Amino acid sequence: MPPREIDARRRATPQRPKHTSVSSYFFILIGAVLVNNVVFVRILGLCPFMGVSKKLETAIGMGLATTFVLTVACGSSYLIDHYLLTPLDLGYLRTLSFIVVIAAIVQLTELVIQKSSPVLHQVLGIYLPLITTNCAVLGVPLLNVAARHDLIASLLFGFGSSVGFTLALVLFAAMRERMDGADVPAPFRGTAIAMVTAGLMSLAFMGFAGLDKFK
Amino acid sequence: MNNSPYILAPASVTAVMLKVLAALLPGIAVYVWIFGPGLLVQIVLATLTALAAEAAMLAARGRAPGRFLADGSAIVTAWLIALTFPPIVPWWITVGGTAFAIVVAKHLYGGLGQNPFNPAMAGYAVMIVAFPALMSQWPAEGLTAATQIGLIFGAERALDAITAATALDALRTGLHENAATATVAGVMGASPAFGHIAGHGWEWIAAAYLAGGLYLLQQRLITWHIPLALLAGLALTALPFWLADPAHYASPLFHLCGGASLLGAFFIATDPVSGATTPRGKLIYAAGIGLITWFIRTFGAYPDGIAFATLLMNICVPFIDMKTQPPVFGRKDGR
Amino acid sequence: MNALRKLFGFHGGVKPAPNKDLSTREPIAQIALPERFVVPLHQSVGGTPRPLVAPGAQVQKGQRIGAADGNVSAAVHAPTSGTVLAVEPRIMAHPSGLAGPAVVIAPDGLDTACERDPFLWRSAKPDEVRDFLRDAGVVGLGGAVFPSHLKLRAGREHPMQTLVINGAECEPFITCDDMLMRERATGIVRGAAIMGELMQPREVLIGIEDNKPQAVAAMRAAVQAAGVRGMEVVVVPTRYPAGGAKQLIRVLTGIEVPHGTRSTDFGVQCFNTGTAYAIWQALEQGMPLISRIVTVAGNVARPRNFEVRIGTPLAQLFEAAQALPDTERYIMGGPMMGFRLPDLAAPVQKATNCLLAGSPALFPPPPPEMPCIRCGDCAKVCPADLQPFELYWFARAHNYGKAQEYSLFDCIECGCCSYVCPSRIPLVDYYRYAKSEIWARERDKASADGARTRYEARLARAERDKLEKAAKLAAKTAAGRQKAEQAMAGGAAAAPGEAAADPKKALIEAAMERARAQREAAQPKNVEGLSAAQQAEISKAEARRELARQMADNKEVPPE
Amino acid sequence: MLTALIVMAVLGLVLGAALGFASVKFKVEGDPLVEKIDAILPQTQCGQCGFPGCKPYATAIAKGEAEINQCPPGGDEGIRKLADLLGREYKPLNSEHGSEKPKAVALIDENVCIGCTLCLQACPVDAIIGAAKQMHTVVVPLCTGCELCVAPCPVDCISMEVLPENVETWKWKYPVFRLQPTTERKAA
Repeated sequence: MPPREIDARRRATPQRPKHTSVSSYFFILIGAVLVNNVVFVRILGLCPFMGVSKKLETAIGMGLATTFVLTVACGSSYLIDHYLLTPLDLGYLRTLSFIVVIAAIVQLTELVIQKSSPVLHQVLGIYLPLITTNCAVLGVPLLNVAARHDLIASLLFGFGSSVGFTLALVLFAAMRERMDGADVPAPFRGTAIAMVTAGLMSLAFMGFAGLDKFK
Repeated sequence: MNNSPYILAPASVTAVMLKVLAALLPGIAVYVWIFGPGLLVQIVLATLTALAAEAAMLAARGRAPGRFLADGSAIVTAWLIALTFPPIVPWWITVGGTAFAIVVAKHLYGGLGQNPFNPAMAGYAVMIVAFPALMSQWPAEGLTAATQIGLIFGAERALDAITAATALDALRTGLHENAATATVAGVMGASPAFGHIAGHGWEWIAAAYLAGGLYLLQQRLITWHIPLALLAGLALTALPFWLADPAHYASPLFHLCGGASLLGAFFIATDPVSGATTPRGKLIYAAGIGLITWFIRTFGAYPDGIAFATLLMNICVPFIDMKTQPPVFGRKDGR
Repeated sequence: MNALRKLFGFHGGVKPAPNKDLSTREPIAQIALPERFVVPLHQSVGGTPRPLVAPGAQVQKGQRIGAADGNVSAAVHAPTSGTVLAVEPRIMAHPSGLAGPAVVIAPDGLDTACERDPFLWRSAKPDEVRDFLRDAGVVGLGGAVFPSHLKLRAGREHPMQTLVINGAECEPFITCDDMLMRERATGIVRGAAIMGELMQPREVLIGIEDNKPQAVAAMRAAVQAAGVRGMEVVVVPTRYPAGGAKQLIRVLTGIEVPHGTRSTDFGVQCFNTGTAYAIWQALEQGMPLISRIVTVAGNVARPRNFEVRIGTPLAQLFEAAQALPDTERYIMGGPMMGFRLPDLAAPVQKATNCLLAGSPALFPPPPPEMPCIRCGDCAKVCPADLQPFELYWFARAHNYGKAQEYSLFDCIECGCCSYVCPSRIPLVDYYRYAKSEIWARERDKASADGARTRYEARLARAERDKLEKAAKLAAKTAAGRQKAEQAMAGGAAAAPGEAAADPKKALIEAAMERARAQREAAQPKNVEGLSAAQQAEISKAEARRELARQMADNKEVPPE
Repeated sequence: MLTALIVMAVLGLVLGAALGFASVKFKVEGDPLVEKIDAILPQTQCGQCGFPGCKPYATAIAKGEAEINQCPPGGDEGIRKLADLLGREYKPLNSEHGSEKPKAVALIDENVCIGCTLCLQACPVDAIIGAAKQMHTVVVPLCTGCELCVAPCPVDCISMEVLPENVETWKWKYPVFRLQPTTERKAA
């Protein structure tokens, strides 16, 4: 597709942030945490969700790391998108540049964690660099752009989504710690029953369907 | 040969479950008296399915089915399913929901005592997500027994004269459809689904559940924490909204008597296996159910929020329990 | 006075049928001397006493036969006069059924006591009193058998407020303290008064459950007669386990003593009535602890209390109480916390407060275990405010770390949780199992830490040795090279490595040669005029040496 | 196109500089993980794992050069603990390195010992006492049961004896009277 056509289309739908009030900030935040939970409703970020939820301690560490990365990623991606890509008509670079920014933030986080908590670093293992490819971390900034959030809304949405992610991870880890003692039938032990549980959790979150205010 | 203690107080799981079933009887009686015998058919269907599913799962795992079938826990699940499903829902929905509850929500986790989710509510949630229309039709006033049973076993439905929505559902739909003009009073006045306080007849069913719940309290099978916190959570959330805007928000009393509030407070949320167990944990857990129930009822798309709220709080239970452990002997003042 | 006293409650507890009437109908009986006494050496918390007698020795009643091993231990005494037959491991009254060190004594029937000098404890220093009690073998007779002398010490920071004498005796069937209080109240009160003088508390409270009115009356009379200021008999409500030391302290004073701390840190100390009596006997009469009151009840024709010498075989007590023919198990302790006796040959110990004969009718076997439904009944009755079902959940899954997080070691194994569990889960068994697994792990951990330290020390030593050797060698070779260079200046210069290696090899060769010569030269000396026995000994040693030599020669095939 | 290139280049440069700075600032020295792994290992120093001691094995695990299932004395439980600590998947013990045995201690047959000191030198934890030409003996509480002294003995006088249970080391058994058959996994 020639770039000129894309440009034309972009101009047709101006990328101006829509007006947001304080109460709608609140709805964005709560909506991102619960109603549109990034894991259970948007089904994003399942890889670390399944991988790092065996122990509560690890889950909290992973949640905090993701919260940091995602919030910073949302802020910086908004800045890049709003002040660099949109004025220069480089919308097609969005995914690419977001990934670069996220990768850099993840690297930074990894260095800090390695210094401050080597055990957490070891335990998070492969999942820490994988935050880069965590679809939630790319998905949420892109959703931000699609929803035309302003800076504060973007940050709140990113923060809310990652709090939702952390919440899901922590609650799931607590469940798995207890389920560790359950007399689960042999074929379902381990990841299988964890998947079933995640499915039932998702089912529970479907109860929020129709809470349009929080979209 | 066992070790000490060598003497045991008389108690058994079966006795516990039988008492719960007995406590449900007044609610069932009033329900049948108001809505007709459809419920009884559903209870039979659900009970048979539950027992069959339980026996099949136990056999598949190589366990002696007799002892576990006798414990009665599957029957409690079945009765709760029958009571939360609409009484004229087609038979295969009841059977499917019960089977899901027993097989997936209970036995995949190892059976009695190990399920993190309330099986009955998991069965309800699956069915209402899959068949929202069928799961929202309640028998209209004066529906004969024959019609009800006919509907259960596959007769033509979707006649407004035969089916109706529950009060909760009618209220929400009414308010949503004419968002600009409708008021609670207006909607309630216009629909036959409403009675004195909430849904027609529901206040009597609620009273019967309350009686059963008080029996459970008296038998010390449940503690006051969960029922009280759940009802308080629901009422106290509803109160400020109702005070601020009584035209668009239903009263706390409406919420308490409507839907499955009392059934949930005394029989569903109090399920010890999937519920919180510490005193403080029980308060948090139940208040959470009340709060979420109000949100789902007021803003959500489903007729009642108890099931989803229970499941959502079930998710939180292990974490709540972990963080609300009461202080042990000698450590009360944080020593 | 009593009506004014404010009593406190403790969380939980149960009310099983007391079953105490049958064994209190008759007074305490003496039991005949058995044919053999088996006196266990290890009878108290702490180290196993060292035996002081050898087989063949004559002992007198009350003679010390085992000396306390360190301060956390208590001595053991001969229960009667007679001959020591053996000092060897014998089967013990312990759930494991394993043997422990014991002194076996054949009584001579005379029962002559060794000389006893009354101990002038009033003029003695506190430390001397404590040493005397340790050597008199006085330990807690309530069941924990903690050496009493260690408990007679006020807390460092807190002055003593309350001395509690525990006459609650909450477990069903057990009446030994009850009968002791009824019949020997004066001794108990005097013992309590002695402890009061030693510890100087503000008050001495004797706690007795309200289902023992006769004991209460007897004790009140004795207290009045003794006229001790600040001493009072307090009636407490009957509820198991009100007789647990911490529970009774809580009921009487409102203080909760956490696990892992000493009650003296809170200004409270607690002794069993039997211990108070033993202290009185030891200090005023010079009589060491050689007997105690034991309740024999349950499935027996004549349940009653006996005064029994320590070391009496348990079978004799059941005979005396006439155990019924359908008895299928014998239990030491009460029905809530006791354990099944592996063998009736085991002796009475200082901890033996009650013996129960059990029949299927009296103690029916539990119905099959069902899964836990988390009903929380166990948490409601737990006197330690634990969440027993959580402990069970983790113990069952072998998750010991989590079990400890949920305060497994605060569990007092009172059995209330198992008593009420509707799923009939042997909860206490899971806690016992988890605790002993954790202890085993802690032992392993301690030994691993020790091994690590020694290994690291060894590595450091090896490193140091290597450096020293290298330095020495360097000095030597330097000197040697100098010499060699001086001696054969201009000669073919050997590689320094070879030069260093060769003398070493030669040295080893020479040493081995010397050793061989020595071995061959080793001639037996002093072989003139030996007895046949000595000759046999020598040839035996020779044979051993020969065997060793042969094995040394065959070492080409190292055993794998 | 040019702007795109410039934008990406600038982005890359800025982020690269930030990362470079961070990697200097947060440089990690040493590896505290080794200590944690070493604390789990049983300290028998037996070398069955293929490393010359527990510490070297711990170092190798931390570096990812060794599997966690090479330590027979640590047994199944040790592997689970390592798996837990490191967030790795549990694996059964690698039989190449040996099998889990009940804890045993070395016992020197004092009639046969010739006092050669070879076992003294072999013992990694100084649990054998003796001197040249003097009879040697094993200090039982200190012996880790590594068996390293067995092979060097020229007269084959060292045997491994399983320690009998006594009242102190006796353990309550897992409650066995469950009627339902379970596939309970062993010691987690």
